[in-house]
Amino acid sequence: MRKTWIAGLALALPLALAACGGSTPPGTAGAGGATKAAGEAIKIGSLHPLSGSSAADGQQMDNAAKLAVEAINAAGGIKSMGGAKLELLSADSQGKPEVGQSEAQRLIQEGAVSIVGTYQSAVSQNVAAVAERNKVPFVIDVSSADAILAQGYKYSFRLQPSGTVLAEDGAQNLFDVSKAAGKPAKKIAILHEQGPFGTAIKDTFSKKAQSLGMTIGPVASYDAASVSDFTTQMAAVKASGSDVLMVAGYYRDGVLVANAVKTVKPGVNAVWGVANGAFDVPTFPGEVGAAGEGFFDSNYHLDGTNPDTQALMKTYQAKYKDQIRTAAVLSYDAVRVIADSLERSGSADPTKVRDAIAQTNLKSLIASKGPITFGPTGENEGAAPILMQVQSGKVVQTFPKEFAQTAPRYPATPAS
Amino acid sequence: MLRLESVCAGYHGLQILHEVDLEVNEGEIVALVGANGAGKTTTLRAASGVISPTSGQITFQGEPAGGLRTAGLVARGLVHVPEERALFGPLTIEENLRMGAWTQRKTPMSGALAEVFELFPVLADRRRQTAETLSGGQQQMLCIGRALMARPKLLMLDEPSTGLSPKLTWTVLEAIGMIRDRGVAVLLVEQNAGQALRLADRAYVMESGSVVLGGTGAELADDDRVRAAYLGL
Amino acid sequence: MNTVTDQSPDQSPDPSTAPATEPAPLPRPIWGRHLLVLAVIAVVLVPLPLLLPPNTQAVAVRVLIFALMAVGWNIMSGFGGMFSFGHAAYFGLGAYVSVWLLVNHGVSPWIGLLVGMLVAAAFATLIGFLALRYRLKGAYFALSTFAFAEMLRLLAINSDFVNRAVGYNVPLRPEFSLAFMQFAPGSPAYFWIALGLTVAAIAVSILFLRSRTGRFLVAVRDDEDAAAAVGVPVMRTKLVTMALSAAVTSVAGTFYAQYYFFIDPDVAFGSSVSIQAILPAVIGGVATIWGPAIGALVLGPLNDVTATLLRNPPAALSFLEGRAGLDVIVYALLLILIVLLLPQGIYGALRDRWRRR
Amino acid sequence: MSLLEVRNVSRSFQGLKAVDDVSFDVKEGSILGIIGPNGAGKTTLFNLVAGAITPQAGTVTLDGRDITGFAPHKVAQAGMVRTFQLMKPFGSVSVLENVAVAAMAAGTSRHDASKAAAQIVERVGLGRWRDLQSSGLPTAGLKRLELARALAVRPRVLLLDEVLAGLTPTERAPVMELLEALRAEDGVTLVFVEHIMAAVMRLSDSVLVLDQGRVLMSGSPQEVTSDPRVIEAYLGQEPTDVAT
Amino acid sequence: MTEQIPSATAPTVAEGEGHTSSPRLWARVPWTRVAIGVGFFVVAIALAYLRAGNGDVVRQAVLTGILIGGVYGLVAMGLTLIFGVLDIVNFAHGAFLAVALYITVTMVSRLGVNPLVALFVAVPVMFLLGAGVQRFVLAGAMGKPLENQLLITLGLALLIDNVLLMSFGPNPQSVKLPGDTGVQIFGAVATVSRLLAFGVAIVLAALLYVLLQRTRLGTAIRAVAANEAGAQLVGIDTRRIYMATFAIGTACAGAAGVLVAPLVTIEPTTGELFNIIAFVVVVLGGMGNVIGALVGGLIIGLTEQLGALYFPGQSPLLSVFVVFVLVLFLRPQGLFGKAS
Repeated sequence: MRKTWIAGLALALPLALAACGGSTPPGTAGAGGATKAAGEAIKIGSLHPLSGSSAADGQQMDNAAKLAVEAINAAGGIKSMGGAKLELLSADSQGKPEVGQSEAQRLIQEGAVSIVGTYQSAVSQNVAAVAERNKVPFVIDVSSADAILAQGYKYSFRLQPSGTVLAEDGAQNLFDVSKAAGKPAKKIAILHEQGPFGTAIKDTFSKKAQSLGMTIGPVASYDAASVSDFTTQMAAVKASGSDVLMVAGYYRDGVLVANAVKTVKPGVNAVWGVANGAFDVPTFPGEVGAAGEGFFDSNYHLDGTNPDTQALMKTYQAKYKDQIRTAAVLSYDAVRVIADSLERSGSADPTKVRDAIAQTNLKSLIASKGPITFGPTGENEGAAPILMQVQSGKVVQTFPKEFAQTAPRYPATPAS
Repeated sequence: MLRLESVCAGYHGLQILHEVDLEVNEGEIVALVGANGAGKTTTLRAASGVISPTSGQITFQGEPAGGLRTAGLVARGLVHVPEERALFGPLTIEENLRMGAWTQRKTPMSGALAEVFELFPVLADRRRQTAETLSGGQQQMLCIGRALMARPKLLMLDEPSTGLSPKLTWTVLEAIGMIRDRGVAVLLVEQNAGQALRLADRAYVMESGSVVLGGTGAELADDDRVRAAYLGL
Repeated sequence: MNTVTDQSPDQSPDPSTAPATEPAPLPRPIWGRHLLVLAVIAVVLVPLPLLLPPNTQAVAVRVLIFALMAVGWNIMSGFGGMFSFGHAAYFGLGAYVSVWLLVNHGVSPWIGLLVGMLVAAAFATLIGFLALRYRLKGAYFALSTFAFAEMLRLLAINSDFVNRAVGYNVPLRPEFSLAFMQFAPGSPAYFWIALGLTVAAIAVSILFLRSRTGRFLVAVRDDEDAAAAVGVPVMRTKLVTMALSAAVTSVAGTFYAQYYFFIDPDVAFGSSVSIQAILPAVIGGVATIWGPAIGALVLGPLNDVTATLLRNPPAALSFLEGRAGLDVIVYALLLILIVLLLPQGIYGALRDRWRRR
Repeated sequence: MSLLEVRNVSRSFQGLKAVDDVSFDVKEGSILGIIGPNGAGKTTLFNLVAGAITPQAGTVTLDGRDITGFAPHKVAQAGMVRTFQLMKPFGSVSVLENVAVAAMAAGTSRHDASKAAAQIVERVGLGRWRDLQSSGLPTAGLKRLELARALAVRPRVLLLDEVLAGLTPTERAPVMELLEALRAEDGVTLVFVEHIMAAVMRLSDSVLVLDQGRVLMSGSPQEVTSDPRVIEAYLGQEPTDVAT
Repeated sequence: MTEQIPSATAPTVAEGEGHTSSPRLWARVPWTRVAIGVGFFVVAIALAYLRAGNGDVVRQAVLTGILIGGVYGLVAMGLTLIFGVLDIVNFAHGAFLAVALYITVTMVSRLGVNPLVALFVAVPVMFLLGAGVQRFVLAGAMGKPLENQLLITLGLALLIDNVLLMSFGPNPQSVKLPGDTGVQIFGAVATVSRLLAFGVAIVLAALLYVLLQRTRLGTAIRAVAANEAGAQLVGIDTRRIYMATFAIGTACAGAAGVLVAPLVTIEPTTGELFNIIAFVVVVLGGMGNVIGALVGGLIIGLTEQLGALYFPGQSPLLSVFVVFVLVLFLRPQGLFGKAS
């Protein structure tokens, strides 16, 4: 039975290695978190999908969090704590809630005084519960579901605007921009992914749009994981005579939308993304070419007019040979928020850090209507989407004025 | 040409053949008769390499054959037609026959095909039909035909009359005679002992995994012990 | 064409279908001893959470959830030989029913657990009846179970009744309570409850195998025609088995929801859940009493081990650091190796060795 | 009235008539032998009678009760059990368990089933193999196991499909004695398909000859074996080939 | 003969013995069934028209459904061959397709060639990869229980996905077909790349058909699928046939990958998109039936698109699974398998 032995060995080996390398000696850290001695690094957990279908964003976010820690350490660490250094503990949620949950638990047990994450709403829901129960602050960089902060959690804070804000502002922006252009939007067709994100955006957007006097045309949902074509939906949009197509979805499906728009030519005045995962991504115009020209996206976005943000973009490009995305800038901001709170609290006790986070007032690298401040539910009150548009093959900020790199072009009948 | 010497074989540690000795010479029909469970099929399976003998010697044309892979034996001219026929049901008659010549890559198969069709004209009429649509007798002919495509020197037939009406059985046995006349030796396991023995040049009687009797077909046909062994009387 | 009925009996069974083992005396069923061993193991494991470093406790609970799912799967697909690729359906029903009752009606998850078992069993009976009525077997049966699980997922995503794709958060209670299965984070109570449920599930599978229906089931699995010919009600036996299997797996779903505080259609009904129910059983040994638990014990930590090891590698392996995907690669390789080298599973291989002595 | 009445059953597969308008009666406590060449439709007939296949025409009546189209397990519960020519053991379990399961299927309690099974296993001569994994049994053992399992159901009618085939003459004798004892002591009615003429001659009260799906003739063993049609169709082409 | 049929076919028909129950690699065109199918779709389209109330939308749905269906068929063809001959449920098929996607991306970005040129690399590379995987991994699982094979192929999929993730990174990539514009067809539009994929799907189906029907190797493949023991008896080395079949099936995934490349966003997990659908298509068309796979693909494509018109609120996948379950129940041998 040689085979049995080989297999046995194959099993035993990683287990043995893990015993030496993987586990943390008990007592190094507890959930309650003793105050750190000066000189010992303060640990911050970064929990993102490093593998799986969202790995592209997840890895960027983790990289940005690392950059933030490096920058803060290079600037002298946490001064109120004797220049204590930060240390980032990276973890992979694999995009799976139960993995995210146990990884969060692990990060906390390894001494993280706060967690940054997680990108997927489902994972964030889980991690928020873990954070709440362990009384460790959780700063959500990206995850839009309203439900996460609707639980009355005290330890969760969110940097990105919530789904409600995104959707309402998306409708408001559409109203303002189309009216200013003299062609007020009348009938909106909606295409949304069927997950919690797309559904919530659709619901809130429709309500707001109707209250602004617009009507809702055909609504179609799709499974973002398996959809492979939108020409039929686009034909329905064309047939309905809608003048705007609102799209709430992710990157891959956003590209398919652009291709379908190009093929079918639905004849709308604008393709209007709301918190769209594709239309404001720098690689999007390159990927779809002329098909994406003129697409709008009303979304939270890094502030390209902010010199600090520009510096970060350069650093990131230099280090990772990749264009930094908004999600990653949010992770960067999240680490800044924690560092700032540590500075103010002068303590690595998670409860104190939490209280300090609640008092945050920090200028964001993201385009927003005010500095980062957290409301009673933990939402970032400064957060607001801005309007981007693909113009001449580039994503540019167009509205509101204070963030505009150039004026919005409306109508922007695509593929004309 | 085929010689089994003290062959022992079985399945999963269960011995079925006990020191079987038998021999088939060029151009003769040898019948193997015996009661159900006597080990006839196992003998064929051992000779055709489907199972490996646990001890003893099998030689084919003077070279050792025991435990060789079936493909090698087929190429050397030893072809086994099992009782369950193992035809390719969804393939046409002609495709079945062509597959029979798998090991005869180098020789053109039109000649062999013509010979088979000459032997079994009914197959020629239905060459484009799938094998599973054939009747039992036709399937048996196809199975023998497929074996002939490999240009065998020795054909081992396991109960070719299984499931056939007496009339058809006779047709098949006649064909076996014709095959022998073309110079192919035949080792025949048959339940219709009377007919088989009359057709055979020589025969062996098996009982409980051993060869208990041997002789010419005619001798054995009249032997009371054969009746006892085969018919259980 | 393929099967011959009038086969002469000296035609031994085809070697490929014949058993791999030579006729060996089978030990008499030792149900009593199995139960005893189970009790001993349960007692030995009780103090475990107090001894384990806190960060491995979550892993221990995950192992138990895995084991619970796999024990359920094993009843139907191992002992019953009906390969299910859709146990997510039962897991998800257990999770959704209990959480729905809790969130919308404040019903204790303990009651939700029982209701979830009933609903899952009823659903299993329904799809079992359909699949068996239309005589689906093997891969077709498996694909039909998969299709039903996927249909539940898609329905949940699009039904307001269960909050669509948003799913449910289990409300955190101000104080912890046994009645609502909620304890302080890191409380050993979670481990103990999971242990209790898993032990109960294994005990149920032992008792089931010992029961009339369980013994009918093995007969039906070995030869359905022969079983029917001696009067075994084949359909009823299979349906009871499927219902029991579904009920056990649904318990895992209920506990999962209470432990992780969140479910959505993908978490509850996703195809990866079905795979998670199969994996431990195959790794540990299909159709064995202990296989699923042993498999879970190996698999539960495996993921964490490869992840930790490769993400924070020891100095010698530091070049591997930061290569996303590598941990999964190692995990996948180990999985393939185990299945290839130990096709009977770990327990199966050990048992065969032991028997041959 | 006959215990088992089969009336005009027919069944064809893909246009081929496997069983064509077959009728026969079996009286309580009698033994009917069925013979016929390979492919005559004997096993199909068994399948039709035992419920494994539904007849396209005709009826099967057991003790006055119409059981046509009953599922196999219902037929068994009604008191008629069949064995399989290609042995079908519950391969993963022991010989004893094979028989115990059958006893339980007949309604015996778990405790009594084991005891009954042990007795039956002894009775059919499988005693020394009772704890072996059944799939490992040799053919002769499997044949007996088929029989033992059927007996455990305590049937009124036993349908035996070539239980003697594959047994050596010395192994056959005790099985034949057992069959006779079953009839004499237990009052079991037997229907059996058999190729071994000696057994047919010795056991049968009457014999049914099938050929190509139809009843060729029926009668006492002597009548049957002396009929030229039977000799032609079944025993061999020329009567001189066979001593009887 | 007569007596053989009953116990072989009777109560345990459905498929029981896996591929021993002679899968149909090609049934003669069942015209009545095709007529019924066409009739069914005419009704379905008429209903869709009533429901959508607009001809353009229905026309677009039908065209898109057919074209997507062609892609599904393309992906499923290799899978059905493997399923039918080796009796392996190959969950790594999508991952193989992803490998071909990356071969295409790499060739286009490094060499600047037309994506179609990648066919000449991807197909042979995937053929060899398939042969290797069969020989060194799957050969050990032949004849093992379904769950073992399932886990091995799932493990393979996981392995391949993550090797791609490691080698090419997670960023989505894309490939463009030069001159890929919309083309008007009966009032609906389709892109050239989609039409091309559809066309090649048909060509590939024809090639596979010819390979299986007219060549010595193809006949041997069908022979092994029909009766492995018989194949051994005529001297065929069945192990090599299994290897060749798996290699051909994987090469088909390679071809599909190249053709699908311009249609999708290429990420390591892209192949998984097609896996489940491909299995549905395989069962629908009948295991081992390449033409069935093509037709099954069309049916699923149309179901998905028309289903979205019937039930706009529900996921199109739901109607696909409903159709799938109905087919499983009513025709478990697939729409083009022979009734048993």
